[in-house]
Amino acid sequence: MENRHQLDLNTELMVLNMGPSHPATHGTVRFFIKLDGEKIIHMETEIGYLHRAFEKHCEDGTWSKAFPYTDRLNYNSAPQNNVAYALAVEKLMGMADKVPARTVYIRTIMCELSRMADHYTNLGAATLELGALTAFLYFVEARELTWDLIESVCGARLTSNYVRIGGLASDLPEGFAGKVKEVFAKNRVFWDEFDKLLTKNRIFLDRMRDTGAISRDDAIAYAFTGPCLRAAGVEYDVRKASPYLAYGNVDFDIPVGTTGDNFDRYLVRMEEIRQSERIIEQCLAQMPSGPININDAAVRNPSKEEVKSNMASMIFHFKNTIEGIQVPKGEVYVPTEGSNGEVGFYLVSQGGGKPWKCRVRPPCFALTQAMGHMCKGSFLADIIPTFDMINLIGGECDR
Amino acid sequence: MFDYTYLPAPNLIPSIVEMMLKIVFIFSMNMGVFAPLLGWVERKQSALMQDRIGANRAEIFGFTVFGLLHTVTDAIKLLTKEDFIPRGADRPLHYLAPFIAVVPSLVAFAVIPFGGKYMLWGHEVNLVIADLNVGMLYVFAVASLATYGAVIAGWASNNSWSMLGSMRVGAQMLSYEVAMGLTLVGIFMVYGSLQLTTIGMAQENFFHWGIFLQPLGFILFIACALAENKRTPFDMPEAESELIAGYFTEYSGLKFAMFWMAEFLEMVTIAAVLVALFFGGWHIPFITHQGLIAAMGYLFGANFGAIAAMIIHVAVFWLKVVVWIMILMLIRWSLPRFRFDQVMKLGWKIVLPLALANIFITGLVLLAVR
Amino acid sequence: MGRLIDLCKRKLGDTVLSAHEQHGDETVVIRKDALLTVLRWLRDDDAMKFDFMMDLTAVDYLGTRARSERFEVVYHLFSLKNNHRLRVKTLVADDDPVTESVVTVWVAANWFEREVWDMYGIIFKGHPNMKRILLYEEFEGHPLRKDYNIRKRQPLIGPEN
Amino acid sequence: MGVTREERNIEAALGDSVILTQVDKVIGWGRKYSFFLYPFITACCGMEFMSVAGPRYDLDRFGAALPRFSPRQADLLFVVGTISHKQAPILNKVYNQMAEPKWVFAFGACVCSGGMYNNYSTVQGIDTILPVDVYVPGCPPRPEMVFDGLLKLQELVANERSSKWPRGKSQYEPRVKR
Repeated sequence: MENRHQLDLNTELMVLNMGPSHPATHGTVRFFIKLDGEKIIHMETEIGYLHRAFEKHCEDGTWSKAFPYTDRLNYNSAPQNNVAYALAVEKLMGMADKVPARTVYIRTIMCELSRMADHYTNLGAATLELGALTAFLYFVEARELTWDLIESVCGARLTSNYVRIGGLASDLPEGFAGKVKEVFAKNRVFWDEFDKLLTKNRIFLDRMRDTGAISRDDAIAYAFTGPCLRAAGVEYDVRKASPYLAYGNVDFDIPVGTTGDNFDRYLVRMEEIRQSERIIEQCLAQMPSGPININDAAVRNPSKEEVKSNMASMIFHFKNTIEGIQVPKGEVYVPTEGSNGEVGFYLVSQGGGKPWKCRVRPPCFALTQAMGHMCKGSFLADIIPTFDMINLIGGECDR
Repeated sequence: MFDYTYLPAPNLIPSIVEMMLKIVFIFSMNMGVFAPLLGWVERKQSALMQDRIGANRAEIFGFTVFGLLHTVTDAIKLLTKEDFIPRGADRPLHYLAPFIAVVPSLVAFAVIPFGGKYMLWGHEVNLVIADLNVGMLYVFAVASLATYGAVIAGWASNNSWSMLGSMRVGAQMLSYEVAMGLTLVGIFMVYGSLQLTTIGMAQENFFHWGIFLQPLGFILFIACALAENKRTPFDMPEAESELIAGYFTEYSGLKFAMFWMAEFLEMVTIAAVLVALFFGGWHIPFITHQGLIAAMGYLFGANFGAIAAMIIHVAVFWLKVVVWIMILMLIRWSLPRFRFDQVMKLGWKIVLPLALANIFITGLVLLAVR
Repeated sequence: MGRLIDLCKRKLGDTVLSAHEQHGDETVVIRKDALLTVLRWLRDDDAMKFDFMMDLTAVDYLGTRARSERFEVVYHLFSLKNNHRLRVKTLVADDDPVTESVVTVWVAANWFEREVWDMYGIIFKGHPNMKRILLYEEFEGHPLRKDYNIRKRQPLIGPEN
Repeated sequence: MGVTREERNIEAALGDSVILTQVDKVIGWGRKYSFFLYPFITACCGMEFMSVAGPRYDLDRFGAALPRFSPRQADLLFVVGTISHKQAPILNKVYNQMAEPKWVFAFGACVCSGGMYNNYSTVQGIDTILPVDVYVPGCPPRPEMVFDGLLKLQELVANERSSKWPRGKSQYEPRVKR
């Protein structure tokens, strides 16, 4: 039918190259699109424009040296990657249960804060690309406030490098709980404004609803995880399926969609921001006191005072830095729930101070793969909300 | 009080002077005030909406004038920017397109009255450049010419994105031109004229303003006008995130600025048409035209009173236009954009039938009233 | 030994070359020629039901193993229904880096396999589009192999530095 | 490159003519407050770029808020985020497509020097493939630093002589034409 119609009217398909330097492709993806009018007949995705050799760098340095690189995987939610990597290394060293309780809670808080920041960015950027600049800026400000919290904890806004093997770089600052309360109060106002501007906005609904939809089965076959999988109606969240950190001790819901279209993805993310706030508030209420670092000089460096006054401590410090923390031979895969889906670290150690292999399962790699499938038959303009709701993060997808 | 129906024999020289003055006034209002200033207004208004400060750094001898100088710097920058014509482009058309885009919105202003009729020293001044009896038809005709600018620009650029943009312009304008014409038929029926001055005079009574007589027509017209203006939520032809810059992707420097200007001028034209048709033109609510002239005449004497009334009326007209421009900008900065097929659907399946229904209802009501 | 390993061994017999459990992660190493049938069984069997292929990667054991077992292709499977995970491995030789593509079992494997080809130079037989994915076609060599120097740059433009 | 020897001679003959320098000054003033950006955003720094343009830091104050995604209309190429070797020819192309006058802003350590990515896939500073006017290091730089860099660039632009233009194409051609 398609072909005959083309023959009759003697029309040609238009081949379009979109990206990688195109406002909607975030600079890291290229789409080759075959268009019939404005309808997408075929679409191919090319990635790799931000390949930065994450794995090679990890293999090149010591176990601790990998942290800054993990920051830059999903740079929207850096602490999550830090935590995921630290959890994997700790499990590989068999000391997962020795990590202090306070650290576990702080890590949970940082994970959720960064999830909020990630969702703010993602939703904001999506509306920006749909033309609603003002709504975008509301969420930029909300993210800015969230970053203020992250900054007050670890000194960096974006790439935090906060977590250490067996501990954390620093404890929470004084009055953190109060600050969180203030920020959340402000952010809720932004959230409400954003919600009012968009969720019932007819234009926005028309753009998001029934676009980029994927069925439950297809989503599973494409190994979707995270908000996109949940939007398709699959109730899978690593935080619930195999609770890690303090997620087993807090009460929260996972929002699940029904249709798997962009609007459901949007709603799931909006709700997850709310749930993250809940988790953080509970964590702050349950926050135990105590040390934040594991009491083992061979893993976590002793304090600077000790290093400068105690011979043994200095030797540990020296060995930890030069040779790296010694990790026994073995392999491990630890799944965690990143903002985009399952972030799993697969580590292989051959013994010694360097990882033999440090692989991260990139959630948006699998999501981006399905772009062609989701966009086929829809309009050129549908690429934009679909791609935004996938939330491709170059650093994570291309590593 | 003089007899308003009395028309003196046309005196050639005052008429020419009057005509020249009006043209100069409209031209300078558009090119001198609105075209450059709207960029600033847009920046500042969006900044206000988004909790920002907005451009305020450009200064001469320490004076920043609320960031107004950024308009000047933009002009200087764009003037000194390389004028670029892509390889494989149709050179003459590439040159021509921006002019075709700018001129219609300026010319359309010819029939829009920005004041009423005044007697000055025995010479009647009619504040409209050309008081055509086909009024609005002329506006439609000229405004649709602007489409050619965009279409030609996209075609001449030899770029897929531009081409897509110009195709979208073509389709969008075609759809909304029809709907726009039909939405206004109601107005023409109510006032019994196409002539904008007549429509203006008919709105002397506050409750006879177009918005009260044709509320549905007004809403439909706003939708069509926004679509004609090619700004968010109808900015498909230049949708940044889809088509980079749409039909003017391959334009740089001054020619790019002209497209920009065309958009702003179109916005002024739309606001002016809105005011002339639906918001009582130059009239102040509850004050009649003659009443103001008489009151001013009482204060300043017949001639200067008429001048004073004229100034007030013109000011009121432009004030209304500015308010409407602000509202149009408010819409532009708060809504996301449609998808292309949704725009078409809105045009053909919602606006057009509603416009037809509006005509029908208006006809019935008129029949009942008479 | 873990439950899944037992199940696998009972069903698959000698196609399971070895198996181990470490830190609660169960691993089976499968003979290369039986890979597709085994994975298909893992996907469809009710007790297994591994509907998610979470991750697919390879490891280069250059210098620590025999050259015939230089590469390991690693599949991380997850079952939504049973909420369990399994790591499946298969060994690939240095001189014949070819293995079976599993795109027919899980669509998701498509890009993951391309990535492994790109990074390790392991060819997946039956893959619909075996091209580089992260790097460019002009790139020579496979950077994640242990014998590729991390700083060996191959620029498309500009000086070599 | 784009300027012939003859033209340069005319420049030299006129020298520091008062009129020419005054014109240059006015043009420089106009240009420095009217950057239209081309955000070439690839990586982490893009998140900070959002903040820079966002309400709290507001790039618009400096008159540089209008992003133009068509290189023809942009003056300032904001290279934000790591440039990989796969990306480099595209960056080069965008630079060549930009209409004169054009400036390049290196945003972040990766763009300046490759940063922490000294590896097979990353360009070790974009100044190896095109001329850069301002370097802002940081991984990613804080918005305050970006503004500092922008102010430095404004200074540079304000004092520029028209003889500097056109700057011409980048001196490198991609090895493989695609």
